[in-house]
Order: sequence, then C-alpha cells, then structure tokens
Amino acid sequence: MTELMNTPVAVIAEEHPYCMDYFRSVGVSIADTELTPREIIDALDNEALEDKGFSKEQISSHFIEFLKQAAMLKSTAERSVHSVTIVGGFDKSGTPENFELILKPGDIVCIVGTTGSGKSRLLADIECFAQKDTPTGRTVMVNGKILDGEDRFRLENKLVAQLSQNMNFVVDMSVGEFIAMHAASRMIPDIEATVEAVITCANELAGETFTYETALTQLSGGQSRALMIADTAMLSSSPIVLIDEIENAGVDRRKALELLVKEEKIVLMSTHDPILALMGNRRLAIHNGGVKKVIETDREELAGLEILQCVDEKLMQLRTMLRAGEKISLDMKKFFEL
Amino acid sequence: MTELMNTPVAVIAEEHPYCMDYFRSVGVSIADTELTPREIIDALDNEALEDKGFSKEQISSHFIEFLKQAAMLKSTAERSVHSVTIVGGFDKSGTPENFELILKPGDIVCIVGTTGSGKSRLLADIECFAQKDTPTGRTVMVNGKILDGEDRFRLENKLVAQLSQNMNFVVDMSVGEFIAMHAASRMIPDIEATVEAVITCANELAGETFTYETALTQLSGGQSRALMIADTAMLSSSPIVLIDEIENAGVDRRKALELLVKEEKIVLMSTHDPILALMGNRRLAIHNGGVKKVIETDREELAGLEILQCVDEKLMQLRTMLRAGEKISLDMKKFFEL
Amino acid sequence: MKLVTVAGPPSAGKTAVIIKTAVHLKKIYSKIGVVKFDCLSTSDHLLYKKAGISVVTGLSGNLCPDHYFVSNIDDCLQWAKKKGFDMLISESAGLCNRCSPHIKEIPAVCVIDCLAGAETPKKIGPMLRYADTVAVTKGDIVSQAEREVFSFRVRQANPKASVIFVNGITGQGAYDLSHAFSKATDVDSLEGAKLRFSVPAAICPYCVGEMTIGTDHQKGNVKKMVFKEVEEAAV
Amino acid sequence: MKLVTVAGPPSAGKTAVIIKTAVHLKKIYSKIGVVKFDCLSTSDHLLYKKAGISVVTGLSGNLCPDHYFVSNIDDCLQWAKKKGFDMLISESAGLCNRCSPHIKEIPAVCVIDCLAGAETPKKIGPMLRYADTVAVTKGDIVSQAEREVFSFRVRQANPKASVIFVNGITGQGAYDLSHAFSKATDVDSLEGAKLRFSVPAAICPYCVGEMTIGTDHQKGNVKKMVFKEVEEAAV
Repeated sequence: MTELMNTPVAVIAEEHPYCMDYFRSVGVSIADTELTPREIIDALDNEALEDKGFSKEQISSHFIEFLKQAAMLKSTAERSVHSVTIVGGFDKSGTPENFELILKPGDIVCIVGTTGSGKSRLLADIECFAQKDTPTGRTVMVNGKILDGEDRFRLENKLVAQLSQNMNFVVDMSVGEFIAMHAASRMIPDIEATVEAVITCANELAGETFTYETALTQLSGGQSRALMIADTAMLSSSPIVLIDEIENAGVDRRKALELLVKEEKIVLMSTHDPILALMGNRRLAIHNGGVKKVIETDREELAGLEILQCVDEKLMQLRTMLRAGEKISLDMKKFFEL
Repeated sequence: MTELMNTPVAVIAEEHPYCMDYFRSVGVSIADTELTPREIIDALDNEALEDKGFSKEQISSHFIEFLKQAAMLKSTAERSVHSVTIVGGFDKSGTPENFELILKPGDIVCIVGTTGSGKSRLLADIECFAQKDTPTGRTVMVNGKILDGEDRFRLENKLVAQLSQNMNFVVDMSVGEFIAMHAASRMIPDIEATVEAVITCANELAGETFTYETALTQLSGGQSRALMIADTAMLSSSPIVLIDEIENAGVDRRKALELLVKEEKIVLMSTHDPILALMGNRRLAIHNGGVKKVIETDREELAGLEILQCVDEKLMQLRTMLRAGEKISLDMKKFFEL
Repeated sequence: MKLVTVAGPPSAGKTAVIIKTAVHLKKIYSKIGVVKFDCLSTSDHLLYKKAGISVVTGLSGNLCPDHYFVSNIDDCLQWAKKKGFDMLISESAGLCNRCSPHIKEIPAVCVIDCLAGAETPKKIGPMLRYADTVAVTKGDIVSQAEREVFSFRVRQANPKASVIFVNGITGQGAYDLSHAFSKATDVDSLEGAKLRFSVPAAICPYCVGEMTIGTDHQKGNVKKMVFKEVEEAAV
Repeated sequence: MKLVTVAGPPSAGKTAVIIKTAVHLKKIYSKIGVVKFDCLSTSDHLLYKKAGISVVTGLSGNLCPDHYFVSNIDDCLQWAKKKGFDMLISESAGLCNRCSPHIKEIPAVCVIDCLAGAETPKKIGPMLRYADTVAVTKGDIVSQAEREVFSFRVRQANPKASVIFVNGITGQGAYDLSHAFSKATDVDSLEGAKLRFSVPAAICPYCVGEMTIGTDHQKGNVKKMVFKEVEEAAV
C-alpha cells in the first residue's frame, strides 16, 4: 500500500474516483492533483490538525483503509445470494417448529399473526443470521451455508434492507440531491441516470408526481413510501428486503412488489392487508412465537385476489374524485357491483 | 408571593400537589415537609449548586413562577372555545377565496386536495391564528375575536393538537407510565382512573388489545394510532385537533371520530379516505393554495357512506382471517355482494 | 446593533431554526449576520449562505468551546457593526450541558429537540434554565402526548421562558419565534457585560495537553469521584 | 478485569445500547459494572439498576467533563476490581465533539444516532475517529437509504472501525455488538496508560469562573477568531 501513498492523486482517482471525496471529508482541499497523498499529508500544518482532532498518521492510515473498503463495497455489489434457508426452532412454549424454508431471489413471503405473536423476532433472526443462538433457536443460512463468525459480523446488516411504516425521511435535502448521495455512497458510476431512474420509478408507484427538486421532507406519505421502495429496489445493495406493515394506500402495491421481484430481491413482508398477503407466493402464520403453518397461495386464493383488486380499484377511483374536490354523487351500491 | 416562600411545603402541597415534583426536578429531596421553601433553599450548599449549574435566587424565582404557571395550566383546562372562524384570503395566483367558515365543538371538517395544493398551509394558518400576516392572507378568530399580540403568542400551540401518520411514540416507557406522566403534566387529580380510561378507550379503537405494561415502542401501527387518538381526545388540553392523513386500517375510524366529537373537539382532518371524508360534516377542497369549494356532506353522500362501510367491514373480516393464520377460501365475488 | 444568542445541544436543529426565523426577521431588519461557533468543523455556513445570510465561523479546535465563545463574542459584535448589520445572531453548538453562552440583557434562545427524551430538559442545565425563549424542534415526528409532556418538562426546568414549537423544515412556528428575537435592544459593546452563568472551570494538566492517565499526572483543579452505589447516586 | 469505554453525543442512546448489550455479555461475564459520567445530573443509574447492573455515577459539575473523566477512570477501575467485577463499562456523555475518552489498548465504542444528519460523522471528531466499533442507533425510524448513506459516512470518518446498527429499544444488533465488547483483554491498572487523543485544552480566566466579557478579562490561552467571510470559512 506504500506505493499508493506515493502515486499522484490524479492517477489514484482514475481507479478510485471517491479518493478526492475522502480528502474533502477531512477538510483538506487539493490544489494540485499531481501531488501524492504522502506529499499532501506531509504539507499539512500539525497545529491545525491537532485543533481539528486529527493526526498525520491517522489520515494516512484511514485513507488507505477507506480505499480498501470502498473497493470491497464495489465488489460486494456483485456478490450474489442464490438462496436463504430458514430452519425452524421452537415457539415460546418450547414446541419445535418443524419447518425448513428456502427463499430464492424473486420470492415473496408474507408473515401474518397477531401483534406480539413473534413476527419481529422472525425478522430479527434473519437479520442477524441466527445460528441456534437466538431465543427461538432458529438457523438462517445463506446459499445453503452457515456464515462463520467473522463473515457474520462483517456483513454489518448489508444483506438485509428494511422498510416499515415508522420510517421517515429526516434529512433536509431535495429528493435528487439525496438519491445522488446514496448512489455515490454505493460507488455507482452513472449517478445522474440512476437518480433519474429511481425518481421515475417512484413516481410510477405513487399516485402523485414529485420532481428532483422536491424536498424529501415535503413528500406526502404515499410519495415517501414510493421513493423508499424504488430506492431500496434499485440502489440498496441488500438482496433481502424486510417489509413491515406497509399498507399505505398512496402506493400502487402491485407495482411495488413487481419492481422488487424484477430487481431479484427476496421479499419478506409482515402484513394484514389481504391484497398484499395474497400477492405473496407463501405466507407464514405465526403464533406464540413460532411458525405454525406455511401456507402456499393457491389458485382459489388467487381467484379471490382478482376480485379484491377490483374492489381496491373502485376505492382508488373514489379517492381520485375526492382529491379533485368532486362530490361523491353516485349510486354506491351499483358502483360496487362486481 | 413572599408568603408562599414562607409557607410550609406541606401546606403548599395541599393546593399545589406538584410542588414536591418541582423540587425533585432540581434534584432537591425534602426531608421535612414542615419546612418552608425559603428554609429548604437557604439550607442548600452553594458550591454543590454551582456544580449543578443552579443558584439559590434562580431556584426561588423559578419555584414561584412554576406554581403560577401550573395554576394557569389548571385554569386553561376550563377555558372554553365556542367557535373558530376562518376568513378566506387569497390563493397562489392572488385570487380571493371568498369564504368564511365557523367551526364549533363537535364539528368535523375534512380537507381534500392533491399533494402540494396547500393543505398544510391551511393547517399552519389555524395553528398560528393567522391575522392576514401569513402568505395566504387568511384570518383565524377564536370565539369570534382576533387574538391580540400577547395572547396569540402566549397560547404556545395549546389550542391545537396534531395527529399525523409521521408521528411515532419515541419514549422508552410503558403505556401506563407514560399516560400517567401526561396526566400528571395536565394536573389531573385522579391519575389512575384517567390512565385506565385512556387505555380502555384506545383498546376499543384498536383491533388488538394492549395493557398498562406494554412498552410504547412495541405497539403495532394501529395500536399506537389508537392510543394517540384516545390520549388526544381525553388528555390533551387543546380544543382543536388537526389530523393529517391518518388512514391506518388498524383503527376503528368511525369510533375514533365519535370519540373526538363526544369530547367536544373541533376536528380538522386532511384525508383522501372516502369513509373518513364522508364522515365529516363538510369538506374544503383545496387547489392552487386556496379553498376552492366548501362541500356540505349531503343525504346522497351519506347513503353512499353506508355502502362504503359495508365494504370496509368485509375487508376487516378478511384481515381477521389472515391474522389468525387461516386460508382465504371463500367465494370472493359472493362475499362482496352487497 | 441587536444581538441574540442561540444555543442548544448538537443536532437539535439550531441552524434550521435560525434560517427559518430570519425569513421573518428580514422584514424588520434589513441586514442580518450570523456567527456560528463550533468545535472541529462545520458546513452550516453553506446553509446560511444558501439562505442569503452573512456568516462567519469560529472553530474552537483544541480549546474549550465555551471559553472560546466568551473570548470572541465581543469581537464578533464589533465585526457585525463594521459590516453594518442590524442584527447579529450567535449560534453556539452548546456542547456541554454545563455551559451556557447567554449574556445578561441580551435575548437568549435555547433550541432543543423533543426526540431527546423526557429527562433531557432536566439535564440540559444553564443553557436552558437561563434562556428567555425555548424553541422545541422535531415535534412533527413524535406524538402529541410526548409534545405536551416535553413542553411541561421544559416549563418545569425554566418556568420563566416562553416555549415555542418550531419546525425547522417547514418553518412552522418560526414566525412566533421571530417575535422573541425582535425584543433585542441596541448594544454597542460587550466590554464588561456579564454572562448569566459561569462557564465550566478547568485547570489541570489535561488542560495543557497531557495524555497520560494516573495520579502522578494530575495536579491543580482535580475533582475525585465518590464511589457511592446506585441507591445514593446523584440525581 | 476488562474495561470498555463507550462514548457518544447526548441522547444518542448510549445507556439503552449498553443495557441491551449487557444481556448478552452476562452469558460470558458474571459480574458487570458500569460507571456513568455526566455533567449536572443523570437518572440513567435507575435504568441500569432496573436492568440489574451495578453502577456508580460521576458528575463533573463545574469541571470540564473530559478532564474529570481522565482524572477518575483509573479510580473507577480500582473500584470495579474491589467489587469483583469481570467487566467495567464506562459510559461518558461525550459532550464536546473535540473530546474523546478512548484509551490505547482498551476497546473503544462510539454510539451515534442516524437522526443526527449525514454531516454528523464528519463533525464528531476523535470520539468517533479513534473508536474501534461504532454503534449506530435510531435506524428504525429513518429510511433504508438514509441508513446506508449514514453508514457510508461513518466509514469515511473511521474506515478502521466496524459499524453495527443497534436498536436500543428492541435490542436488535446488540448481540453483534457484544462481540466487540468481548474482545477486551485484562487490565490491572490504567496508571501510565495513554489516551488515544488529547482532550481539549484550556487555561484562561474563564477556567476559574470569570463571568465578565472583554479583553481586560482575557489572559492566558486565549484564541481569537479570524473574521473571514463565508467563502473562505473553515470546513
């Protein structure tokens, strides 16, 4: 790594475009890109560094480490997850769950059960790749293998993206600026095109459009849900998406799931919305802390789903009328005839 | 007020039970309630106070001020709002709105319009009692009168309680502990009974029950919405409730509104949910920053509402089935016949 | 020249609150300047710049931030006078709960956010207790009940201050807050002005850069802990 | 005796994180103690007590909190040894961004919350940059995108640390964090141990309680601001 320290930053930047960003983040502006990191760091004023809480050694070693990590981040983007296996443990009374579930990219699995039945515990088991060492005694494997100690904690939640009703955008930025920041942190080469794609996609999911300039915190409930889904599908590195009670009517739920499936995500969704639940390939019924049943969505249920979607479509029409300030003057009974 | 300083705290506590709480909050424990505030404060160690960032003068003057404010808080609980009047201003293009709306306790007014149409601006005008000095040029009066400068800023948001989809409970406490804390801050005499009433009521609104001991942050989406509504209705001092896009299916919306009406609140609700919108006595259609129409909910719409509630009831039944881990094996078309 | 001191814990939203308040202040005062005090680095000056507000930054670096503030606030006032400002607002990071930049006779604002928990008003100390106005932020993402409890707790910590909920993003409440700012009277110099409360004291070897632990390295104003178990622990 | 230092900005959720981590640590170490450093007051000892963890509180009062920490941490270790603890965890309020309680050879944890904004990791300074492990809290109420950006920014500020998302309420992630704690090796005394970075320096009249503003009252280690306009302002 010493050679990196003696290479002009202009040369380093060809392979590691974010290297300039590192210097900016420690408050160092580079006047001449022909200088090497060693020369740049040596020229810094010791007292000024001390004031800022830095030291030259730390900047050098952090710089090298950051480039290493960034390179790793790029390569993990290509890391592939072919399957996630969940092997049952025990419910709260100690009764064995007796199930083994293999999830593949594009699968949608719903989780149903009353509050407190143990849904979040299942999601937590997946998030930490349980190895019989969580209260449920479940085992979670990736690509059929148990992750060994180092791997398990190195991944640092990167396999799992989460989406829930409680989540808000809190940063005070425009949609475009922020999505660009996210894309940059993912080392994506064509940031501009990516940002446009994410916004277009989010607008397709939301009923009402927003632009690059809209402030994140001004998005309506439906719009921010839509943006979270589009961003998670297209920009998050995580192959698994955990969705918790996201039933907001402002989002086209069918399109949202189609998008996640198209992007080869493994989707686990905790929901009581009949439409969402029946859109899943399977659902896990949870009771007393354990998985009681694994229900495959069958033909009969799928037929019911079509009817449900008709009803939903009608409710959407009423919303559109309301939003436009119209009177709801129609024969409602007739309107709901299927 | 000097006599207060020379009255034994035991005597003060009869009229001002929270006076002990004040001393606790500044880290002073009272061994003998026969002592007067003056004696207690005089006995404090100057150096220890300096360490804690206090001074004796400050504690004395804050103590008196706190009792004054607490007494005021008690009396404002009885302050009555008979009406709120909104006088129209201009839309974004400068066109006059030409409306005057009088709201009375028990009224429900819905606000409809697309995102960005100006709904939040209207809510903000009400919150700050606009006096032609906000961008919309609207005027908001209480009991038919314009609030003068001091009154307007003294009220410190106390006339308006807010409820929105973005709001979460964030404190790490049990439901019971927290509601008791809220009741105590409202100077309510029978805290225990109040807490029980709020929890019972919230459980009636939510589909699934929770107890005194449940942690606030473990409540499901529907449960926490239900608790927020019950608490706002029964414990908030604010006569006006602004509700923003709260359409969560986990709450019995009809009961929630009935509760707010029963508690004599003036309810303003921004929503696109047909059931909620038709439950209102009136709705304001907003477009381009201005109120375009004031629509009274008529007989025809109310007839439609009944049908909508039937449809909603059926959707709820499906949710209950899902939650219980059942298969949705039914003739969906027949199920939705009205 | 009018001066207002604004302080609050890190990330409470001080900059956003000042920017939203300045929108209303600009209708009264034509030139408003801000001095932003921070420790190591800040990019908030860019936010002020974007909002069209003149700003200088003071970084205390390896000095105690509070002492740095007191040593420089009068120079800031003189700078603002030279620039012809009508009002100068000082924003200090308010890092240590023990500190407080508030000056006698100068309107003092404390910004805190209600996500910080119901115990926070009690813990914040002189920065909150000596403020004239308390601006509470981030109320839009907690429940109404938590807002009410929080505002009660603030009132308990400082019954003399007025409490205003301000949304740093939408600006809701900033109009009300601007009234507190506009109570400032003209001040020519702070020479001889008094702080409302003393800043934290410190004279020990660690004040001059000592990095080694141990009694041999401790001289001067050293305070030793008393190891009382939890039952009697300080509240 | 093992020692771990935990630091972080106020309200980041340090106490909750330690309590949730201790649940897992208790399976390895039978007796765990905590020393809670704060400024004016704290009620966190009650939370520890409720969780069955022995705790002492150290309040720095009118002393600089960082200096107070260095002057007392070895005494804390000796107390913990006497009590027969297997592990001592120090929780310090990490008030000033310039400060850092982290000690060479002792596992160092920094707790920050992702509500604080994307610029925060850059601003936090040595407390974050010299940590071995960074625990990020409050990830459950922001978007996945913000979590990812925040964790990237943390990595930029300290590429050597491992970053773990911990939910202080549900305890999610605490199991992973407990692994970082269990890397601590035995330490007998901190006499002669070195801080990873110097604490803020300060010797001026304000260190001994001066409350008056003005150059007549300023002597010693006084640093004066340079009034550069925003374009050149420090970053």
